[in-house]
Amino acid sequence: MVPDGSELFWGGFGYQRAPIAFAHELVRQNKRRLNIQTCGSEVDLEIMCGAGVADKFEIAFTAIEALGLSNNARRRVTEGKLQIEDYSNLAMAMRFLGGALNVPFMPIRSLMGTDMVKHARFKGDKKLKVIDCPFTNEKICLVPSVQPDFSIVHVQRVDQQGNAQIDGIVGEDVEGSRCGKKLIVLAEELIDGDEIRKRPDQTKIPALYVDRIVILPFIAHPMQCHDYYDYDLEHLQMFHKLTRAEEMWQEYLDNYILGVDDHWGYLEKIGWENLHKLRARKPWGY
Amino acid sequence: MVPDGSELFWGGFGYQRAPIAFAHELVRQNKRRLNIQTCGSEVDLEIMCGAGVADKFEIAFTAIEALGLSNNARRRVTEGKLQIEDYSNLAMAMRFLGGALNVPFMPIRSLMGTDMVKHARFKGDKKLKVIDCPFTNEKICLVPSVQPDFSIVHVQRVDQQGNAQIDGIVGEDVEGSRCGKKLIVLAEELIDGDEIRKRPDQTKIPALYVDRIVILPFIAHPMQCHDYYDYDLEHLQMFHKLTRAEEMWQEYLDNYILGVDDHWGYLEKIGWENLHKLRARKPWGY
Amino acid sequence: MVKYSKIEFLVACASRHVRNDEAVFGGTGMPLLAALLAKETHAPRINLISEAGFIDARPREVPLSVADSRYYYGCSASIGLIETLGFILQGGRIDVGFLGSAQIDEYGNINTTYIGPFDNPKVKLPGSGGGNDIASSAKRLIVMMTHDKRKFVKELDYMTSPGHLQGPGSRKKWSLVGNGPDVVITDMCQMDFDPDTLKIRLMTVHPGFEIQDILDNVMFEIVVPDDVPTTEEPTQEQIDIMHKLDPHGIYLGKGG
Amino acid sequence: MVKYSKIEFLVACASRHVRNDEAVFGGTGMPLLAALLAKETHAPRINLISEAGFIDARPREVPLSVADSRYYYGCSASIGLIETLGFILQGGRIDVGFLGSAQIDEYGNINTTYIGPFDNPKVKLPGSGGGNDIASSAKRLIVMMTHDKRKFVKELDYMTSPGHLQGPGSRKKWSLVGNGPDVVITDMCQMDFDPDTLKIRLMTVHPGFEIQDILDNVMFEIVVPDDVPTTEEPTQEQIDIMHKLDPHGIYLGKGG
Repeated sequence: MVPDGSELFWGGFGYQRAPIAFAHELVRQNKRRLNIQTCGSEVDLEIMCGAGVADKFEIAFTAIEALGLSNNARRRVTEGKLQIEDYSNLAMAMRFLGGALNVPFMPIRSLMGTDMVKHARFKGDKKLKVIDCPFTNEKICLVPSVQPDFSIVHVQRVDQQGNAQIDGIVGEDVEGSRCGKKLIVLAEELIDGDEIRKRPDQTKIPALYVDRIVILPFIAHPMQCHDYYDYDLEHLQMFHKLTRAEEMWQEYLDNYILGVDDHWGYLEKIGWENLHKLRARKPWGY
Repeated sequence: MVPDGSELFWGGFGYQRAPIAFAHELVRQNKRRLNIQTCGSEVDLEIMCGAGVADKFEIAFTAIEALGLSNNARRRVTEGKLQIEDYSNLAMAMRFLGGALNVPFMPIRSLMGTDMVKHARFKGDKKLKVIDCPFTNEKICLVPSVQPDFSIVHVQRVDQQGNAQIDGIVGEDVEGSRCGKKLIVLAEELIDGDEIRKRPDQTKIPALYVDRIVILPFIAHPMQCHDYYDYDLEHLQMFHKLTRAEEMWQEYLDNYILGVDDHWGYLEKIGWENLHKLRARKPWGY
Repeated sequence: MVKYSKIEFLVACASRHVRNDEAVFGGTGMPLLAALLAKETHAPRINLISEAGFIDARPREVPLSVADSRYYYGCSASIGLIETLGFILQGGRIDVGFLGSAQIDEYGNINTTYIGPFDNPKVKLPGSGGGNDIASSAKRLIVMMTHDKRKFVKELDYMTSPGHLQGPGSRKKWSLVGNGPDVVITDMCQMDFDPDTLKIRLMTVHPGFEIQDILDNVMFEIVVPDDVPTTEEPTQEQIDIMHKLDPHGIYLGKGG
Repeated sequence: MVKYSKIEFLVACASRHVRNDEAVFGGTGMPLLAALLAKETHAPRINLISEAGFIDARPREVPLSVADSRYYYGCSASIGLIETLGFILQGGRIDVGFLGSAQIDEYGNINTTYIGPFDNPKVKLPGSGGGNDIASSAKRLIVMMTHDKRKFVKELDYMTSPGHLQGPGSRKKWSLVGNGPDVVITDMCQMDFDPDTLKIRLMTVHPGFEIQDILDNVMFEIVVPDDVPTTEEPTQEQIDIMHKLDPHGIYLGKGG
């Protein structure tokens, strides 16, 4: 469904609701030349640049936060196989907001004065513009809106129509889900439409934006899905360690991604007993 | 607390969560020259321009919707006692969003090609600007952000700290509550902080924005407050009828607003039996 | 023979322009009744949206305000204006919007703000509300108004909302998202727009009226095609459903 | 005598810069520990905010990610990035932000993006994340880093986040909301900024180090005032609380 060379808004934030299963599937389908647009995804970005699925990122951040640098991205940049257009988190969130609003840019007060303004890669002079405000005369930075080919968003629950609920923080997914030309919603659980309509305040993504729904458990593993499961710290540390060298990374890739048929095969490999130990406890949500 | 000549963001939308009790109090305190900024408030605008509290509106709409034209505003405009700077609902909502984001303007695709661009009143050439987009070269309309002296927002529930929950639609109150220099929250009910912290997803206005809290029942009467009470159609129709002529309006003003000491006096006048008949029924919320 | 009032005729007529599966801005008044009637008859799957923030609403009683709680229960999402007017409407996702109008010109441009000169207005009307936004960005716009010669003017006192502006190419010049007015429905006739000139064109005439009545009741030249059929009348079913939706006659009038 | 590691010293030191009732961006790692420590000791009413969307958070375990669910339970609002980085931070409502840095120059400008030339980088670092936003808009910025001569450079390889830019007036020129870096804390010393030149100035030296050690370990000229006190040491209580917050030593290290 996703052609080579597509632009993708990539949902989730940090360790939360990362669409890992979708990244795996892009790898298994041998996609190429994708441009991934997000604030700060982590393991998923490592997988996609590591496997050669994506050669462009428009992002604000790549690392595994507390665990350290993103080794795959680092290697791919040095090899010249990955181009990263650097923004800040607010800049990216505003770019998605602008895309969702269908206007060509959004004004922000960040980036100005720094090399984020001076240097650009593939976006050239379309990376951003600093202008004099026509109302106040002060300097203001305009960041270009994005309307990617697809938005990929991972949520907790969705009904048959596509109405989706998100628990916990939304990060940039409200704007991100509305900015893409098509929206693919990945959900842990299918619920009945009546349940949605009893609590319409909780619907974060109304069905009219949604083009495809995928229901699978543990979509974010080894990352976290609020109210459903915690991150798998052991796997995460193993993942991070194996990305340090190319051969070790290729081993992980063969073992956990290419070596299984689908997400169910991956979960089998992780082991259901391990997975069940990660399940969230009330009221903590992790 | 609100000095004469202040600018006020005015919360609520249509018949929903109108801060009527606050409008009454502004009248009783004989405020003057206020500039009211909102999308489409109705009875509250009629009260404030009718009583001479406000002489400027930056709004998109004034009428009582299904019931008909806003007679007081109409008369005050003809008398030259009220200046209305006309925008659209999206334009006003984006102006509040821009104010909340602390940027000087927001781009929109409305207004262009019409007299909304050609004609301005007190805002002069600061009403809006149509520019050529520096990214796409297409025409785009910039509307100036607003950061009024006060934001007045009516919500269902608030805790001691100021964390506020809104049921039903939010209209433009999320942006509006964040754009003002000071925020006054009017709530129907005080709840405990623990209740807020059990459902942080539901907090529409975090306490850090809030400067003052007022707790009173039936703040919106004769308008509606979702999950709390329905509009008082009889009173509303009476109100609308009495605004048709100046003497009748003055009679309403003396009777229901100036003639009572405070909101409790107003509710007394409306009658508690009447008020209780308006209470919302589950699951409808009205 | 079915008996009907002017308003019932207008509502039934407008409802036929709503197609199944469309996203529709309902608002209040006659447009809302038309949308609800369509949903109860030929278009059960329309997504009825209120600009105040209600999405896929299924009110059991007719709301008096776009923010009326009657829109809430049974809707699929309840959010706010940036969502409905920004993400959904300006995002190009609304198929049909409705507007009323106090004045309309031959290109379908709309005045809902002032009667009389801007600097010394005779009457302040409600203003745009979401009207300008809807007229700018909805794929199709349906205008509903009572037919009065003084409303069909050569030049508007104030242009609140864009129709086809100055004709071909002018909406594009301002990069407007939607395609502009599609049909104007009054209590005398239906009008659409000539695809070449984008000027108002007579489409159908309601039973009891002649083409000449329409020509006599507009202040500009109206395009009259060779074939002007008579407008289809409301069915009894449509009228019954309308009154079920508005049992107190708030929009339909007490006389029914 | 209290025994402490370099990291414990840094965290205790940073926590003293957080004042009660302030709105603080916590992030992860040492800054988060510093903020949580402040909340547990002298500043119980700070509003701990995570850019992912958590407001007034009270995690009982230390989060590993700004989006970690450990930030959720007990927080007063759980929203998103536009709220935290847009409405709150850019709105001028954050008192204190923290940043780490791979390179810093004499005006406190920060590089967290590339080591080596932009066109042929030697190392890709994490990038800005919310760092540029925080450095642009927080009222005060606290920089925490390990002290390494190669990090205190005359010229950054890449300026990710604004310190005082080119000195007096230059933040104003770009209409930045916040006041820029207030203090830089390393495992050797604390530095603040000369109010006239906005250049880095030695503030206090940690026990065991001399002023000369600092001069030897920066690649630019550092302002040295007449009076450079010794930095206050952590208390046992601070260290105990830190370890209660990070029982598995994720940030403090297993060695404690």
